[in-house]
Amino acid sequence: MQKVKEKIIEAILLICSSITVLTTIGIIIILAIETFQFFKDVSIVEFFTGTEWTPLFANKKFGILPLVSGTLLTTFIAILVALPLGLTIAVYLNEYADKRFKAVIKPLLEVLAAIPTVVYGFFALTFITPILQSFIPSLAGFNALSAGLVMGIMIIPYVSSMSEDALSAVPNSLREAAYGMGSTRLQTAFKVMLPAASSGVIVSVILAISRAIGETMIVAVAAGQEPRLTFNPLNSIETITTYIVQVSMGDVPQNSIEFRSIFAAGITLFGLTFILNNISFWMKRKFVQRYE
Amino acid sequence: MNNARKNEIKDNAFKVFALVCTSVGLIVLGLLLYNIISVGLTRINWDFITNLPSRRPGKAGIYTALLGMIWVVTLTLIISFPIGIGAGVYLEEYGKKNPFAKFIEINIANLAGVPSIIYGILGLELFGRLLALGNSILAASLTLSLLVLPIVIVATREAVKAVPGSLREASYGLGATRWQTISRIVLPASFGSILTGLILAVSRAVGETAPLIVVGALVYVPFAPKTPMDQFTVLPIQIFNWTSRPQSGFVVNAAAAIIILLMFVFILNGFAVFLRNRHNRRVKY
Amino acid sequence: MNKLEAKDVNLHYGEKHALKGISMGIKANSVTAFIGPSGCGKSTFLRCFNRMNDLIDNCRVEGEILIDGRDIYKNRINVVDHRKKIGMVFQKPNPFPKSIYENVAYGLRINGISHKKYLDETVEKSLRQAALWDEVKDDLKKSALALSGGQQQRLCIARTLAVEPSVILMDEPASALDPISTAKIEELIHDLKDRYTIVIVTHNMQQAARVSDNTAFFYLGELIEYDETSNIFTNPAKEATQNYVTGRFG
Amino acid sequence: MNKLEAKDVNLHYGEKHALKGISMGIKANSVTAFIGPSGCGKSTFLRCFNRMNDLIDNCRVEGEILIDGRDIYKNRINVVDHRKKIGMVFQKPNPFPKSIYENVAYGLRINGISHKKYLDETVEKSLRQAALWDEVKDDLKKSALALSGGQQQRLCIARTLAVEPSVILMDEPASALDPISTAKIEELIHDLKDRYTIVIVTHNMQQAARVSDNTAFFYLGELIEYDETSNIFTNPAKEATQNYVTGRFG
Amino acid sequence: MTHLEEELQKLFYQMNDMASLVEGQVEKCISSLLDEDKGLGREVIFNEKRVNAYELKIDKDCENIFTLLNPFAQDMRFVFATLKINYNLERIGDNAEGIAHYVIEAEKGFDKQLLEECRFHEMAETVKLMLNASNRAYSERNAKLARTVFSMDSILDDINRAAADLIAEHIRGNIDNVMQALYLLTIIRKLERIGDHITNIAEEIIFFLEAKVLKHGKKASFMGKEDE
Amino acid sequence: MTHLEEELQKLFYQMNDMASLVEGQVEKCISSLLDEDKGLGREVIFNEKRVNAYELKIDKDCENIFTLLNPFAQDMRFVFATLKINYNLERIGDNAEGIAHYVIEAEKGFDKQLLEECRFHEMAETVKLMLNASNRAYSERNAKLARTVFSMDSILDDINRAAADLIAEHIRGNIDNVMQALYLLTIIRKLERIGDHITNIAEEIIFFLEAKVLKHGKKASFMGKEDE
Amino acid sequence: GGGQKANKNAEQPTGVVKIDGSSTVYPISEAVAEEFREHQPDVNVTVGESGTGGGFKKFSRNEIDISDASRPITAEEIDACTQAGVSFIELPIAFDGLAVVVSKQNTFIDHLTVAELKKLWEPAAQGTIKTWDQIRPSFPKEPVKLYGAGTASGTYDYFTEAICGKKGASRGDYTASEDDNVLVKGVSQDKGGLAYFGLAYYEQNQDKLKLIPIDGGSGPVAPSQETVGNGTYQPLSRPIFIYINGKSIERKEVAEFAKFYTEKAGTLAKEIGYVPLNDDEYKLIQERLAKKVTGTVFVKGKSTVGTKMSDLLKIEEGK
Ligand SMILES: Nc1ncnc2c1ncn2[C@@H]1O[C@H](COP(=O)(O)OP(=O)(O)OP(=O)(O)O)[C@@H](O)[C@H]1O
Ligand SMILES: Nc1ncnc2c1ncn2[C@@H]1O[C@H](COP(=O)(O)OP(=O)(O)OP(=O)(O)O)[C@@H](O)[C@H]1O
Ligand SMILES: [Mg+2]
Ligand SMILES: [Mg+2]
Ligand SMILES: O=P([O-])([O-])[O-]
Repeated sequence: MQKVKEKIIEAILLICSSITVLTTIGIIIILAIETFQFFKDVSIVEFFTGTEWTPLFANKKFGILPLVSGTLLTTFIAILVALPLGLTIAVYLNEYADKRFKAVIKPLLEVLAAIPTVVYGFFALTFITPILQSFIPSLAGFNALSAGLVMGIMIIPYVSSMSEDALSAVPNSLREAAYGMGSTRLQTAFKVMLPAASSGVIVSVILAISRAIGETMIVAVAAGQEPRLTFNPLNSIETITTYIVQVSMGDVPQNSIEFRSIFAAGITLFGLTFILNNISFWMKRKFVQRYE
Repeated sequence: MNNARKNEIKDNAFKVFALVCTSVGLIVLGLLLYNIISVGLTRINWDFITNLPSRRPGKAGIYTALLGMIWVVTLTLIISFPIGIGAGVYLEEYGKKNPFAKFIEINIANLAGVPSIIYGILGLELFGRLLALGNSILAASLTLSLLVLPIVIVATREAVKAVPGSLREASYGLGATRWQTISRIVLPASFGSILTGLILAVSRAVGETAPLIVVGALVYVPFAPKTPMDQFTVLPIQIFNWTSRPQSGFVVNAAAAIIILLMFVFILNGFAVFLRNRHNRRVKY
Repeated sequence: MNKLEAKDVNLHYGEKHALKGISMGIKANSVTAFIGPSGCGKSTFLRCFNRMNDLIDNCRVEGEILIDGRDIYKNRINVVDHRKKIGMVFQKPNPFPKSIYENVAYGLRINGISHKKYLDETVEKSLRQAALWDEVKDDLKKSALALSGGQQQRLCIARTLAVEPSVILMDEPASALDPISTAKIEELIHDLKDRYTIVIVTHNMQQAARVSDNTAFFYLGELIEYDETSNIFTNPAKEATQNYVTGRFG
Repeated sequence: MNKLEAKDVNLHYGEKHALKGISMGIKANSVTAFIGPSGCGKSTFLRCFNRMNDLIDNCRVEGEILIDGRDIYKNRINVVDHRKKIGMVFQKPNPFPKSIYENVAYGLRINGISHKKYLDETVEKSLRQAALWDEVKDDLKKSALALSGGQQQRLCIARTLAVEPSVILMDEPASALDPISTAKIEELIHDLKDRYTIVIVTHNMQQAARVSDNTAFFYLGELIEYDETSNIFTNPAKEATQNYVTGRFG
Repeated sequence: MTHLEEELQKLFYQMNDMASLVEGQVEKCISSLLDEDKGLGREVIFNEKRVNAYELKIDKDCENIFTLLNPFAQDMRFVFATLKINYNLERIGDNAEGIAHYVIEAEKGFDKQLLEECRFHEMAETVKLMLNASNRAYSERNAKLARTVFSMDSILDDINRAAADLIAEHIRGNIDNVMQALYLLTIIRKLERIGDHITNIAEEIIFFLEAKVLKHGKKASFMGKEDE
Repeated sequence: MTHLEEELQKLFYQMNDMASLVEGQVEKCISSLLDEDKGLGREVIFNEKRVNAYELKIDKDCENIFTLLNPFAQDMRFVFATLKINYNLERIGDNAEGIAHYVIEAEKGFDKQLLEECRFHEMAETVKLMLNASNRAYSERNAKLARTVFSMDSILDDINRAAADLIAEHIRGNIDNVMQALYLLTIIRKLERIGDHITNIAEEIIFFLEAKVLKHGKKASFMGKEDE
Repeated sequence: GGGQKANKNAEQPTGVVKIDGSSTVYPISEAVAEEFREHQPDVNVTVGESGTGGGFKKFSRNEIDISDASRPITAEEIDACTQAGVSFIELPIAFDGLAVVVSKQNTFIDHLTVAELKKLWEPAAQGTIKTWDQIRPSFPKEPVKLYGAGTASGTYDYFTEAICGKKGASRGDYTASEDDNVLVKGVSQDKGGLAYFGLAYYEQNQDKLKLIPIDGGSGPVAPSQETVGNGTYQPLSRPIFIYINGKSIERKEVAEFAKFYTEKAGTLAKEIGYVPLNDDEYKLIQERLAKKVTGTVFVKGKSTVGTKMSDLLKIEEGK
């Protein structure tokens, strides 16, 4: 009797976990079906090599590269901001700051990640861009730069907190050993602590990149909607996510090729993040194994 | 001595640099809050909260968006909570052996990183179209549930994992069954952390905009939703909507709504931090 | 009749042959210590007695383990019931994050006992037996986690006693404790042996010497020597045992 | 002259008075053990000698700590340089997650030494001194984390020796190790004492008895008794020490 | 009470038993001599096996306590002292048995006058007193009592030192009684040995209680004079 | 080599020194008697202090090893055996010193014929052989060699048992030489004691090497006859 | 609370009216809904904006009661409706005029012809038309910066069709945003900038922007309520519609709402920035609603560019 009950409970729990698999399958099937339809009309080669993305124009071109470049550009800018800042902050909090300072600053910085991104978009558009324009007159009203910068600020805590966690996870005894041998704080931080936490730090950076790539509202509000194969951050660009939002909000009739293009874009986005997530997953595994 | 001196200078230089870095983040945060508060604070009053949406900025309120948000979040919670905990418990407690569980684990790690907008697409197609829920609260909640499920599962797993194996062994050793062990020992011991994860998931759901846009929550709804099948809108979308309106009054409204939204988010996060600290202090293995 | 008896027990973790043909008998109301270098299979063998190894995947047990003459592996016995008769205490104190009272009452509650008076009595009796009652009697509602390490370990023993086992297995019960707490646990073991059959794994040779009546020396999954503790430490029969106890090993 | 000398050392952690007027002298080339119940201030006092307590907020030290006659707290000495002269080995082996070679070379490298031949020689010498060379000489490039716990601890000792300290402080260096590794560490301590002044904190009274020449017994932040080890264990002068070593404590 | 304390107590009780037994042996062998009671003498010889068994047991127990329970400080000194006291008691028992043998061997009762001349009664009384004192000192952990033994031992020494001359004198006067005189000399020598062993015991008691080693420091002064 | 092994080795060397020293004492006291060399006798008395010092040192060392290094198994038996051998050697030294005192005390050289009658030479030779054997058995860890001691001890017993009668005989024939005869008896008794101690040593060696307790089992057979 | 209950008991309509469709029409529907709320507080009107096409799709599936449309229903959409048994009442409700604007700092443009606009905006212009002198030699060599509606919007569709002749035919290198606010901001600060968006947004930002009259062949005409309403501002003005489900109209609340819509459309459209039809036309429309005339007045596939509303409605009358 007890055994039956146990079995039933196990089955229920198994079903719960299977939902996540169904979710993935759902995502893949839905993206794939529509993308399959899409590729009936558009050549895959053109899709991945074309340099123009104009599905909503009369002269339709389906080269995803401009969206990818826009995505990568904003991501790159964001990482350029978040990586040095985040890492420095992590090291500082871990090695230099006293406990009370850290106890205040870390959650405060984490607030940055908790703010809804639509707020950042608003902020980038109405605050950062005008300020930047006063330095850089040629800066477009929508531009990759300001979106990227704000996004970078947003993901600082991803890097700083997760890296700090990784650094904190390094046994304190390692730090003591380093000091005991006569290391300065800087030497301790960079020669011992960071290498020891390296996999955790890398995971945090990868996750931050993945987050930046998938980020939607900031770029949708502030980076523009101009698919353009460029790496000039002063330009207005369009990211994959923006495109999906744009089409979702717009008057594009469903079942049209224009509409289906968001699935093709979506699967590209999915693919990009999927790779990064997998990398981080395996790294994390390694990380965990090494420390336990 | 020379070498030591050099090291000392480097050490101090880094410290200054790091303080600057830290300030950058905080200054931006401060600017952001200041910017929004300076614009929006005056607009906040009881009417703003209880008014229905309107095309006139001065009359417009966030009532429906707020209630819509509460509906969506509550429903999301109700859906994702049991499933997420169930899945988390399964993976930690039952699934160690089978390859399927391992596969689920990888899968969850990936899902956690799937951009939210992809969930929007999934929700649109699966719940909106296939299940014909349209742009109802239920569709949105289901979508967000899937979105936050990985967070809940991961939080549950971490929490459950943090319960030392020796506690389980102790329970088994006393003759408890697996489920008795889980329900009486493991879950109570990890409940604090699970709750923390859950609140973080909720705070994530509160701020989500993109997937709901895709699902189609960008609608004018002049009434408080009453059933899960009602149409709805949520605060972030209301904000997004207002920011794209021509009248400058709406920018003020948007800022005011942002303040409310941030308050929600901060309270939730603060609560999570509080729980985490309390829990950490209480349970030391 | 021996209280516990192992007959040609072989145990594999997947490919790994962790226990090799172990046979031994353990008398009732005695303390038996398992010693041996790390990884020699002490814990593994100990856990055979309450089938704790069942929880580990790919663990295969052959041979017979008899408790009071009944083979706990062959007969289709109820593992859960069986475990109630065999208490277990672990290396690190692991009280449940509940009150002191609830910790001790746990074993009864999962058996569906909820009669308040009976619970109260059993809790008190068990705590007394574990020499903890005087220290905690005024704080039974306090969280068990607030106790010191040594108290926690005694609480874990009390928790085990509450379900009235006849055998208590202990896997390095004092290795995480300071010397004063360790001494208390050792005393407790000494006191309990009148009523229980105790098997203790320990890394600490002095500890084995101090607490046990009989000692078994394991090496590479084999039982090398099993004898009265004083013989093992004053006059071991086997060269390997001699080398181990005199520290001329590895 | 004593190698290490403490004169009326008082230490506070915030409000907590953790060390109370401790004075003692430690002779060069001897092993001194600190024993005492948990929380009595052994580690704290040990860490005064290399100013490791500086790393802890709200920790205040008064009194003098002399090393070779120089007060390391009063004179404005360079802490970092000072620590190089005082090696420290910790409770849990804590090799850096680098190769074996780099672990040992670390102390030299942070001093800006990068001359290959010199590094090679020092690494070999240190590993030999730590009785580890034969076990690792073919895998110097292997990660230090791949070593066993006991080997890791000896590596940590080698790492300390590489910077040529004259004093080695050890805080329960064997408490995380199995008995065989523990014995090796104890032997190593015994061998090293010809050339180094060693101070060891240990919870294990037997260990203190085995390895040390002198033993200091601490209790509640005070130094109760400090004498030759054989006196402490055969004929302690103080009642408290007697009670502690005979296990009649607390 | 801890395990160690329990074991120490057991050892202590055993030791007290052993001490009483040996004390009895000494008393009996003396009585058998003075009262010419060969039955008592035989009892002593018979009991010697028990003394030996006790000694082995206590020796083994001490060994086990040392090895298994590794006592420190006073505990350790207690076991160490007990170990040595045990040895000394066994030798006292040996000597008592030896005396009993001579009593039985002797063809007739010892010449009263000879005994008188040799101060044999005084010697026997002193030995009994000493043994009783040392045994009580042990069981009461009384160092002061133990110290009383030393002065009594010098009485024995005096008597012993004078014995050879007195006996030689006696032999010269009673040539037919040579054998008995030789026996008595041997017996006196044995009583002196017993006194020495008791002194050793007292020293061990003081070592155990006060951690002072008296052994050859004090003893040296007796020793030189032993058989001068 | 481990710390314990080092200490054990030190102890072993010390013990060997002590054994040689005591062996020398025994040889010298016998020579001083046979060669009527009182100088040698005085040397023995003088050296006795060194023996005592050695005994104290070794005793202390054993105590420290037990307490501080808590040896197990063979190591423990070695220390235990050494502890007891040490005690026995010291007593042998004591007896040698006692003999030396009598040699010095004796007004003239011992009557050659008396010595011959008492098989004194044989006894002295045997004691020396036994001591040498037991010492070598210890230093070579040779149980077989240790066992040779037991049969030799019975020779001593025979000689000792016969001694009283022989000496009584002698006294009856040489009434003026009573004192010397009494001395000789005492000396023979002491040599017998030395033999007993050597037997004890051999037993301890066997205990240490083979963990067999021979003590009263085997000894009982000697003991009963000791002074019959 | 009691009063409201009483209201309910009286013949007050309750229920939900679902509107979805064009984002262009959305503001009007939203405004009407908001006004209607005061009129009939117990009727819940929701307005979505899934685009004209999206709206019709839902409409044809009976999911909504009213579909907003910035263009007439197409033949396929009619087919879909017929198949699903959905009939519809087509009601034009206002005109949408697109304004072409430049920055106040721009002094050199007084008007633009349709041809010039086409040259500026057609796909071929992408990457080639970079300075204003390429459009008209008299213009300075100021760099061209274009702002326009988001490519997914109805406005974008309409502008490209009217100017470049084909829906979606546009150069791509311009700043596109659904957020007209941003366009206003962008163009107002940019001397060489030009933007198009709904007339409404111009009217709200008159102080920052300069309106460009468009020459559709009969001389430059600036958009205004009049010029759009009387059809002289060509080709950048068009009618916008609502389509009411023939079955839903039987429901009291829908009927009430539709009636209210036709009554208020004029004033509200104006308020929001669209151009109302004239009163006669609204009369015609109300009649049409009252009669529940179903079907479209538009010939299959014919463009609405340049159509005059009264003409169409009259055609219908004639039928
Ligand atoms: N779950 C497992 N899976 C595979 N091998 C295992 C498992 N548990 C233990 N082993 C192996 O079995 C052997 C015996 O392990 P066991 O834990 O019984 O050793 P032990 O004697 O208790 O050691 P220690 O003193 O370190 O606790 C070891 O070699 C170990 O690596
Ligand atoms: N960083 C700290 N802040 C405050 N109090 C501390 C700190 N470190 C130690 N203490 C306190 O100081 C006292 C001495 O601690 P210390 O670690 O020196 O003890 P210990 O003798 O080494 O104990 P153990 O044997 O458990 O290692 C303890 O009461 C402890 O609680
Ligand atoms: Mg184990
Ligand atoms: Mg410590
Ligand atoms: O053992 P003895 O009698 O010679 O001391």
